[in-house]
Amino acid sequence: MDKSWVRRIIFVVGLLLLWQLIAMSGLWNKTLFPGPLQVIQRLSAMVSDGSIFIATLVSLKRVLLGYGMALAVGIPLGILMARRDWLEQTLGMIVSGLQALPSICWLPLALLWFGLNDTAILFVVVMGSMVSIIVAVTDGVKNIPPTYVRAARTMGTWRLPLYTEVLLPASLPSILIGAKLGWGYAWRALMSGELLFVSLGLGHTLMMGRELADMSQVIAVMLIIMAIGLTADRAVFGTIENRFRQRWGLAKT
Amino acid sequence: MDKSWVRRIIFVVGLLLLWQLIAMSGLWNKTLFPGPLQVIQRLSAMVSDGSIFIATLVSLKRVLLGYGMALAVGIPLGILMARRDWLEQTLGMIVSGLQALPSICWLPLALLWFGLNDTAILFVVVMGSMVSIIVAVTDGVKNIPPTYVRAARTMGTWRLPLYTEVLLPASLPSILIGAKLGWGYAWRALMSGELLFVSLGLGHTLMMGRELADMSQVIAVMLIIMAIGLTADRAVFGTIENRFRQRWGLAKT
Amino acid sequence: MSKLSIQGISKRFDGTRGEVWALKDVSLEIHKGEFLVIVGPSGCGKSTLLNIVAGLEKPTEGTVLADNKKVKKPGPDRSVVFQDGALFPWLSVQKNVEFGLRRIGLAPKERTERAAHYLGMVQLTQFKDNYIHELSGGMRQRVAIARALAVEPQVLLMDEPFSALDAMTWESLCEDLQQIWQRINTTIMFVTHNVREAICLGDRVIVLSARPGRIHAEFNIEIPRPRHIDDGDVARLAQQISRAIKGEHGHHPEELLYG
Amino acid sequence: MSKLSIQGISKRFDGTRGEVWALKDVSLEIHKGEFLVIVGPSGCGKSTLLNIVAGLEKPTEGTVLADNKKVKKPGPDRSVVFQDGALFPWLSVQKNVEFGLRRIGLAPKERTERAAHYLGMVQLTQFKDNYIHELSGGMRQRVAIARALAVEPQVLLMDEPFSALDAMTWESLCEDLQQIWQRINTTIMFVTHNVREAICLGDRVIVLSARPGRIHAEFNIEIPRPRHIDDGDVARLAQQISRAIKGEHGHHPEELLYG
Amino acid sequence: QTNADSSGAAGAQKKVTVRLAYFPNVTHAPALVGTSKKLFEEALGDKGELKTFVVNAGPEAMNALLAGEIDMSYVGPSPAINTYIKSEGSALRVLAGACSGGAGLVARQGVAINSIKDLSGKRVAIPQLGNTQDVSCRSFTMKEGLKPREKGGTVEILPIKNPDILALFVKKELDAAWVPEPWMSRLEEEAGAKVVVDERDLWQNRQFITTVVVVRKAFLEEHPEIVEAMLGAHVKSVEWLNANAVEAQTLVNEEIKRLTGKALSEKVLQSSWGRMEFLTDPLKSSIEAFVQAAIDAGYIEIKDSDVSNMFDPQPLKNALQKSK
Ligand SMILES: Nc1ncnc2c1ncn2[C@@H]1O[C@H](COP(=O)(O)OP(=O)(O)OP(=O)(O)O)[C@@H](O)[C@H]1O
Ligand SMILES: Nc1ncnc2c1ncn2[C@@H]1O[C@H](COP(=O)(O)OP(=O)(O)OP(=O)(O)O)[C@@H](O)[C@H]1O
Ligand SMILES: [Mg+2]
Ligand SMILES: [Mg+2]
Repeated sequence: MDKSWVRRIIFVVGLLLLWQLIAMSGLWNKTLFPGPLQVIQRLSAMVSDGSIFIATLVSLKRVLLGYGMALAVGIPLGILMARRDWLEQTLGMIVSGLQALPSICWLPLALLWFGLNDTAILFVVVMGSMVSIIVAVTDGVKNIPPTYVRAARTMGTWRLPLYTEVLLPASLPSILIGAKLGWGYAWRALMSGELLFVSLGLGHTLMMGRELADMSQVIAVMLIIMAIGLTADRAVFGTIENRFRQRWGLAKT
Repeated sequence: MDKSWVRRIIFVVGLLLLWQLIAMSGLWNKTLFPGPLQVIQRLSAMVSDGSIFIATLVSLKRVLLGYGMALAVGIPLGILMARRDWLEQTLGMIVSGLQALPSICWLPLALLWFGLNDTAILFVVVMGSMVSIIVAVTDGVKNIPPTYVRAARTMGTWRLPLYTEVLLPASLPSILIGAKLGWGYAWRALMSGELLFVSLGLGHTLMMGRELADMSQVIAVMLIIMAIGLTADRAVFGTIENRFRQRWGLAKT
Repeated sequence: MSKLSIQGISKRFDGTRGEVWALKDVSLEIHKGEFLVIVGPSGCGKSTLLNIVAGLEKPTEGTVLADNKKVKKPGPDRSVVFQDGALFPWLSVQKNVEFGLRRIGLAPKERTERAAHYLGMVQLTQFKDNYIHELSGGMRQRVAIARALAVEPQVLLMDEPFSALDAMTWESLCEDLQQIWQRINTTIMFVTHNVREAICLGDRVIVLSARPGRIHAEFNIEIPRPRHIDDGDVARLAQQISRAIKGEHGHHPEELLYG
Repeated sequence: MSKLSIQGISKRFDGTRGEVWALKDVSLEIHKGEFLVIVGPSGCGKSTLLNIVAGLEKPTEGTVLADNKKVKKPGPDRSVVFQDGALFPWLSVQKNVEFGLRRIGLAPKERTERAAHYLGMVQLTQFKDNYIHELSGGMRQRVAIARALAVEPQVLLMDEPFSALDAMTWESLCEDLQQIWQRINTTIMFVTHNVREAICLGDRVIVLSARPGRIHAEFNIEIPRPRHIDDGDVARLAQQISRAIKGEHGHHPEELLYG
Repeated sequence: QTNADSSGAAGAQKKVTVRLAYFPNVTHAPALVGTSKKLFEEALGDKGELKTFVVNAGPEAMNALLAGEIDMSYVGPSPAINTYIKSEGSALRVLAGACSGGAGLVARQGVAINSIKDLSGKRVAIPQLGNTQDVSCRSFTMKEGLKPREKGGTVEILPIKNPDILALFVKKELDAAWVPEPWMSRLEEEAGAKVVVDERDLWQNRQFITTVVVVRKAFLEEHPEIVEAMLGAHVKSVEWLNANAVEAQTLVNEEIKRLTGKALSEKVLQSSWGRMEFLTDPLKSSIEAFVQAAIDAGYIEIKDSDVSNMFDPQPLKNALQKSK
């Protein structure tokens, strides 16, 4: 543990130094490629007037809600789709198609169906992340060694218990991959969704930074999003992964 | 096979009918929610002047190139990251962070670094899809049953052959999940990237539709993207998946 | 009335390299409470036959009746010990054994007790909270046995359940199995490649021939129980059956009685 | 000079439920060309010992020397037949066997020939293009054996390789194994739970006791080869070793010679 | 027949809710002033209730209007025209103007461009294909006898987002840009660009429309008196803006800071203010010229081009009368 933290810190510090050096070298225009000091200044300005906390909280709330809904719908639907041919042949087709659609496609429909409010943003987030969750879960369930299902069946496990007690835990590894990627998609979709109207939120702050060509602000928001993403990845997904890997005996060799 | 196609066709026809019915009912504004007939009209107009073919070809070329590069870098990096702690602790951190970043974050940097040309768009596509591929591959390799690696080691398999002949094929199921999702991300990123400048491309056609309040055009482009996504999904990924599932004996039970 | 009736079963696999007939026209009647053992060379179709009876595999031809009803799908009335264990890596040993007990409607407390009892029988009480990957090969096999027995099913299908056990554990489990068999009057179909094991356990031994698997010979074992693996009777019959497997007999040994 | 020298090996696993001492202070010398067999009750640490010698598992205490060099990692000089087969599902049977041959520098043509030869030996020529999931349990085990033998390694570590084989296949593979052993003068460490198998094959049989695994007894087998499993000599020694395993001897059977 | 109608009808009994959209932008100053000084609320009195939505771009505002989610909006002329045409005249009416001017051609530092003619062989950026600046750029270069590249000419016209134009000026990948305020001023300020043409100089009376006030057609039909009241406030706001330029600048910048988190720099604000004019006249002729230009550029088909019914001057007339 200790050594890994030393590595991490050295790496981050090294990156910051490199960044500062490039910024100072004047290789790229300073306005377009601000150095870490400028970004930190901008960040602290946003911290001191409190705006960044509000934006972060607002966005976090939206993303958690939307992502939670995407998981709640995506995981069961993904499992079902792997097991029911007719679902795969109908809904599955739609899902494969939707995967490639950018979030801005959803904006007009979100407006039309939900109006100018948080629900519309939520819809964009759900549409953005659910599809990847469904795809990963469907594939994960299809890759479950058949022996588990067979064993469960001989013990009379059908219907709901087969899903909750066998397919769900057995496809956990793939579900986690899907959940992780879905989390990323949810954030990306949120950033699009928050452009619907001035809704506070990090997406709006980011967009303002971009519209005003204020790269310090863009990078400051990027850093915040990265920090949140990293925390979620390590704290939430990392913990779950470690636990299941230990149980399943998937230690590194 | 036959039955599944009947189902698919019925489903699609049903959807179209439903769409037409809703459009005709006047429940939603016609301009924002045009019916299938209007969309087909728009589509055939774009077909007859040939513009849609050019746009599709241009976009396809970009997405294939960008996606190919993302795969070429992402798969090896993902495998390496799963096996080398120091990589996971340094680069892994960055990758987890980047996951949540929307493509628009890359637009200013792409312009700054690459200027007004296809390389800038390519950069956006690569950044958009590589991360998800890396994440899926890393997790996939970590979930390989240790017994395969152990067996390979006792046969003197180390270094490169261990990666190419064991880790790569053994993590194929997860790599495929990552590749599939990465494909979706690549398209989404392309749509953003093509807004950088007039680049022909579907993204630009989509955006024009949006700017000109022409929802028929937006939906027509959406349908084309979906069709391409679906084709890739079924023709390419589907074929690979079926083959490996057959080999591994992962038939449905 | 037969508990299980296997009628003209054939099974063809369409593998990557053409088709393989794993079984050809196998018919068998197994009456209630019988302990039937199936032996035969590796790859002759023993597991396939068991899987068909379990309802896990569809026969290409023929039908299987259980209690005169056609077997269409697996169910807890026909418990299976799989050749590869098929334990759930996400559950502890105890939870693996408890898994099937919920389906037969046992209350939580009863489940725990029943599982603990059978884990004690296979001498794994100490490991009840471990996960599957922490067990040795033989220990895994014992968990699989405990899981199948715990259900106390009407039909027990066992695919080489004792192949990874040392002699001592083998002896004790053989005894336990026979006791349970008598106590709950279950019908057992037991696959093994060990002829002596077959004779020690079975009322009747079926010899399958290889590719396509057909019934090659059938032996009623009338040695009084308890039988011991080193008994002379067992040894003699074992030689006879082994010869049948090797097909050294000139004539087709349809029904050789021993007594 | 010893080929393998196992010096004071102990192994502790820190599982989910506290620690388990799988091995405690095991020391053994195995000289070049020796056929050593390890028997012992299920879960006593046989596989763990083999894995440590293979370099797959780090001992908690002690060292293993191969050719007087400390074993730090696995390598093709010590081929392993795993208890669970550990075959690659993404390769055909033939490719599985060929897998290790590239690493020892064989040309493609030689690889194909060598693999074909060993597949013939385990009677799977017909299935060379099939994938692993299309094989029966015993067939998989034979592929694993062929894969390990094909490398013709200096040290062969075999973990219950014959446990899923019927008597006939067993006999033929036993013979083949002994021939190869003599031809390439390899050193074999062979784990089994079958005492008769141990006696038929081994120069020396080591009995491990359970948890923590220690060397409980050691027997030099001096019955002339070829030995047959039904020989009286084998049977008598088997009883003796079985008694040793059961620990029925009052005294500690350090080195019982048979002759 | 639309759900928006029913919501309007339900509101008829009590207070009518007016949902107004605008951008946090200097060209929307009348809206910023009107909301910040509560002029709209005052004018509505107890007849109606104001609900504001701040959006970032034209398509969102117009989509919301189409969806019946907003009733009135400040918006650029080109999204308004596009939406009018695409809805076949059913979606909206233009009621008044809000802002004129505030766009023009700037050239990168060191590039020899002194007039539109000099654009030959140069790369010119416009913020969006088909938007006001794009159409102006095309039409005025055409008047000078130049043609865009894709029509076999010599001027390369590239749609580039405003902030990216800044980057590309710095990278010397662009030679000129036809942009709106505050980007004209920012490019002058931050990239050392020089203003070649102030677009007002190209128009009759130095006036062309930049921001208009539009209303959802159904809302107008149902609540003409509310619309009038709103326009009354708009008129007041414009008058105040023109009377108190200094105070107005501070107030507008404060509003921008409140809504976007960042104020414009003093210099940029002053310089852009100088190139704009706030008014209530929708400058119908400039819109018609614009439509013609868009037809010439191929953005609008001739069969769609009838915009004569797009304007409804009556409410503004009534409001102006009342305010006198
Ligand atoms: N990864 C692990 N974590 C915890 N305990 C383990 C682990 N691997 C093995 N053990 C324990 O070590 C002991 C020895 O296991 P090992 O596999 O060596 O037994 P074995 O002699 O090969 O048994 P068998 O004949 O049943 O294969 C067992 O008690 C087992 O539970
Ligand atoms: N999924 C499959 N695809 C193709 N062939 C198969 C498949 N499953 C089994 N077979 C073939 O069917 C035959 C019988 O297999 P089965 O597993 O029933 O043998 P077995 O008698 O149980 O052998 P063992 O004692 O080795 O376990 C074998 O030849 C095998 O190759
Ligand atoms: Mg079998
Ligand atoms: Mg073992």
